[in-house]
Amino acid sequence: MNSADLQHLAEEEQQRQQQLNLRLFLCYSTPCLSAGADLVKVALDELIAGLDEKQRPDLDIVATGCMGPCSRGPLLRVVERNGSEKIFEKVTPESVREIIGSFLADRAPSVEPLPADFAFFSRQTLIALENNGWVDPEQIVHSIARGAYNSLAHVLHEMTSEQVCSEITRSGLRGRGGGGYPAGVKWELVRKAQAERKFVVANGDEGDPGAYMDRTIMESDPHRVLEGMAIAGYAVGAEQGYIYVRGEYPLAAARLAKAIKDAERHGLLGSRVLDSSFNFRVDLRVGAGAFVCGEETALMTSIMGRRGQPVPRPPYPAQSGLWGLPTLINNVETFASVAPIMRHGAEWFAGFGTEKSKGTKVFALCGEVVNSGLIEVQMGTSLRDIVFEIGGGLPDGGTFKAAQTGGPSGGCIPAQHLDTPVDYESLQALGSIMGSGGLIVMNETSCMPDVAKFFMDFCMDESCGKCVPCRVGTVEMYELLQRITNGSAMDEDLQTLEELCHVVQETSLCGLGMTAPNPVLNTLQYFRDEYLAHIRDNQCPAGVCRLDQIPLLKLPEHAEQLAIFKEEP
Amino acid sequence: MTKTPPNPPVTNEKSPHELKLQLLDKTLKKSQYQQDALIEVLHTAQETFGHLDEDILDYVSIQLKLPPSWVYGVATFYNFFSLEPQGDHVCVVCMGTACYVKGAGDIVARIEQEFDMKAGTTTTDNRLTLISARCLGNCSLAPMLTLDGSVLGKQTPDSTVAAVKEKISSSSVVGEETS
Amino acid sequence: MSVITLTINGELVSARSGQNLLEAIRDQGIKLPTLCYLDGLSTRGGCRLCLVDISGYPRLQTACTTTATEGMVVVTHNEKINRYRKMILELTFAERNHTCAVCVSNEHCELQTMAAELGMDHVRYDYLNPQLGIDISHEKYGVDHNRCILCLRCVRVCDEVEGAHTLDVRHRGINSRVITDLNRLWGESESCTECGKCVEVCPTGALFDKGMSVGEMKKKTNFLRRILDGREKNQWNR
Amino acid sequence: MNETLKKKRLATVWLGGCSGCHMSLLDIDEALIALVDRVDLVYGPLVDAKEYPEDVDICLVEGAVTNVENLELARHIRTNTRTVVSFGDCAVTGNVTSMRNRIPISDLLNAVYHEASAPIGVEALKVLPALLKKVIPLHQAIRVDLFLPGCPPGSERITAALNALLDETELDLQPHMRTFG
Repeated sequence: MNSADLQHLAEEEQQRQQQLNLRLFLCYSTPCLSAGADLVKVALDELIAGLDEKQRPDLDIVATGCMGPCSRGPLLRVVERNGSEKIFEKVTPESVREIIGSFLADRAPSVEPLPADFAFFSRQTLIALENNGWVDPEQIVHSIARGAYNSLAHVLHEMTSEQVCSEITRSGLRGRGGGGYPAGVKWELVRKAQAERKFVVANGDEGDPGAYMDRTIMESDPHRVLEGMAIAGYAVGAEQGYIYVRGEYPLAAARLAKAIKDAERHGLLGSRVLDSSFNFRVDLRVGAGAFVCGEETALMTSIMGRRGQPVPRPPYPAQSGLWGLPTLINNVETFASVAPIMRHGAEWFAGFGTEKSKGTKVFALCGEVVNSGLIEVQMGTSLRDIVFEIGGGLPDGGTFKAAQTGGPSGGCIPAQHLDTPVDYESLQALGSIMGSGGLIVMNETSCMPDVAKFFMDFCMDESCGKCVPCRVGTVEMYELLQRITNGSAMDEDLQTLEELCHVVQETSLCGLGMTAPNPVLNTLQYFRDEYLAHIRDNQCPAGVCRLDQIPLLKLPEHAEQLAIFKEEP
Repeated sequence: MTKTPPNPPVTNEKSPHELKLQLLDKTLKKSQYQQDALIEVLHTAQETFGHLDEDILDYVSIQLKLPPSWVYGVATFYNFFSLEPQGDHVCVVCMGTACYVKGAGDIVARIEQEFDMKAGTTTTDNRLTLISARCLGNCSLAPMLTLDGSVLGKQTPDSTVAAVKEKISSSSVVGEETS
Repeated sequence: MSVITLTINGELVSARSGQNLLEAIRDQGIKLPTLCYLDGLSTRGGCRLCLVDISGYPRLQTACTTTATEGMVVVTHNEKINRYRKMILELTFAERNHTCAVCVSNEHCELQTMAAELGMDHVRYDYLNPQLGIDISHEKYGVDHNRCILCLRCVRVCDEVEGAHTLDVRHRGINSRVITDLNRLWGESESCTECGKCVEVCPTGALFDKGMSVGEMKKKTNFLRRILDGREKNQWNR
Repeated sequence: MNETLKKKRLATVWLGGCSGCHMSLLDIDEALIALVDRVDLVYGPLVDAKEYPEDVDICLVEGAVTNVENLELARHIRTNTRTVVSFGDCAVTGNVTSMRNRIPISDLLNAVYHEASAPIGVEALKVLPALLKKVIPLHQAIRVDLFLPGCPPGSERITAALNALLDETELDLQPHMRTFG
């Protein structure tokens, strides 16, 4: 396939779609499926089978990836020939019959669609997610009709690798995996590196609990990621790419595997991509359950089939990555932003966001919030807008206590900072991080020391064990948090905990250990009173902790609590 | 200790074990016996055999020409690989942040109490394996879990215990009929 | 061989180009602590004791994994680094059961010496007291996991020098353990060549010759540099 | 008599340990004579006093904290002593005494009181103070001012430490004088 063929295929499919009377997009992602989207699909299929010969070909049902407001699933989008579009929430087999019936009969449905100005949608800016909910991820032609691989074709035939790198640099795109390292700088480094072979790696090992942006992108629009990787391959001079998917995401892996095969079959990946001299193969690697593999050096050891342990940096992967060769490694979401940048230009992308954080960011908004789901907003949107406008506030009259960002490497942002613009620098200044994009809203029933303990338990379990501060330090920090939350802590324990946090932060080998203390330090910063209430007053203000243990020094007065061998005479 | 693979089959009849080994061999061949395919091969082995016992690990180590301790080290580094057989039913409770703040801990505690077991183990009657997982990426369904692979969202301790009990009783009826 | 100059603790010194920073520092007669680094084995950066401050780097770096470069400005000791080293050592002691008084390597142990040298005279953290076994199934050697600090010198020497790769590590994090073959008893190992290099490079009493009583187990690591020079630099002409 | 020449009040305490550290204290030979000139030994296994007195200048604590009695005494020592010294490895690290931490308490007591060659039986348990779940070093129970490791600490360490404490100078032990074991 060459560029003209690609163009032709896209136009053909676009025309076919425009001919249709009714196009039905049913969200077929995991949350909607578990809410009954499969039953809706059965009902839809039955309904259509029952239609007469004339009406049937005018209809199209597309099982799409995620549409966003997962808590309102199953979601159904209906697009009429005149382009008007309605989205229905919580559809059931019964309601879907009514909805479709009304459209076919050209009358107003008795089921109300979501309002056209629904803040959840209107406040978003879709770039990485622009195709989600519009394509069947298993039909490459759907993606092609929406412009997939067009940017690749343009890049291969019109641009030099140098130009591509400079475009990325000028766009201001930064790593979406959490670190926020300028993507252009990385690309440029790998491009300039002298080596016989180079690699491109997409990091889809999304391990932060409470984050599912990458899963959704890979499941809903896999070609977007592959195209981004191929453009990167061309830009840095790599002919081999790896996409590393978390083992917990079998559906994402399956869809990517199919997408790779389809793209190869269409000559969009493999040798002589789009009739150019550029070859690019992508291999899928499936993780096996280790959070640390989200760290880039650990991910690469895992790709090589070894224990996923990180290695000290420098040298950085751009100099010495897979098999010691220069390797470009970016997050899945970063790659998903590449094709639009190439299509619309760096200036267009840089027009979104703030001065230092350009473009948009995808968040998984969940926890105690009315509209939970996947959102994409401009960098710099305030936390208040995200939680109260897009998220619709807290359910059941709950009060906002904190928003957790950055998973086990991040922190809890309290109510007084709700107006903070969400970008890399601002969140860091608050002692949290952007992270991969998990955003969990907590109400007054969440206990902050308990939340810190939850994350420490996570880090302790996921520590690879290579370096001492992380391997042992996380366990010791967990023990101290355990004491605080069970009532046996003393004042000095808090000091020991803080000191330990700093040593683990500053001396650990990789990002996991360096950031493991963040949830503790950050909650100590904003919710110190809550820690003190546990220690000094034996009180858990949120009512979560049992506090039924006795501090060591008070034991002589409570000797009966001690385990001593008792035997009935 | 017996060594796998066994001798080439003398009859055309292949034992289930041999058939499974054939599946494994297919993956090995597909990966061209590259050592960096170890994790992929272990994935296939686990899917095929249910768990990774010593014979399988030894076989993989011989086929990929890797030291046995290397293979064992990799197999135990990753959570996905299980060296012990799992129970008839597997309940994986998500302990991601969203699920945790919405009470996943209570669900785990309740199952542990109800079935007298600890997370990460299998009941003595081998009916149920309970696993507490890191985020399964379905946070909008919090608290969520999977029971024999199917997703259950917005659970409570009661609803989960009921679902698990139903699974166990429905399969034991079948078991009694066939035995 | 080209020579580079760098500044260590305020003094202008020279080092070989491409030299490992830890070696370059030691060449100046400075005592830089480490437990996992051993000349002749690959570097690991796991014990974190050789952390130094290098100008221009945002964080402390392990000297053992850093290459000395022209113009580098390095500080090997200051109040913060000393304090962190002590704390890391405290964590190392808290992790397993290091009962020096009854250890085969008492008075000949690198960990014990290191604690004294760094002035680590007590451990503030909870001793984790894990339940760990001793494997004395091997005819000549034994392994006591209570004393293991997971420096993995044994694993590296077995793989890189002896070429047997009998040893590796199972599980991860705090549950990591050194294993032989498929987690079998050492005495049943099919790949072990019984060369004993692992015992000699072990910095503590975790690996020992059988029959040794308290304080009798002395290790010697000089063999390593000699056989490696013989091998790599062809110093031993045959 | 002026303040500096006034004898210091010294106590020694034996918690969960083997008394080897006390033996080592007696082993400082002729230094003992000089010591007697400078201190009053007010409490410990080497003297008769029944109650730990008030206003103690220096207390050498041997042994780890293993039971409620130890813990209570440790608290009492801290309140009534200016300088508390963790004396020997058991006090400093838990050492051999803490090796029981890896064994469930019930198994342990069973082995000692029932399955031993001359079983004492359950009666003995009634007079036994309640055991802590884990044996801990002294500084995890109370604040400690000086650590003197060694199993037992050698006579030169003890002499150096006592001299520094009596002269009220900084104790600067050479590395070989502060090893564990």
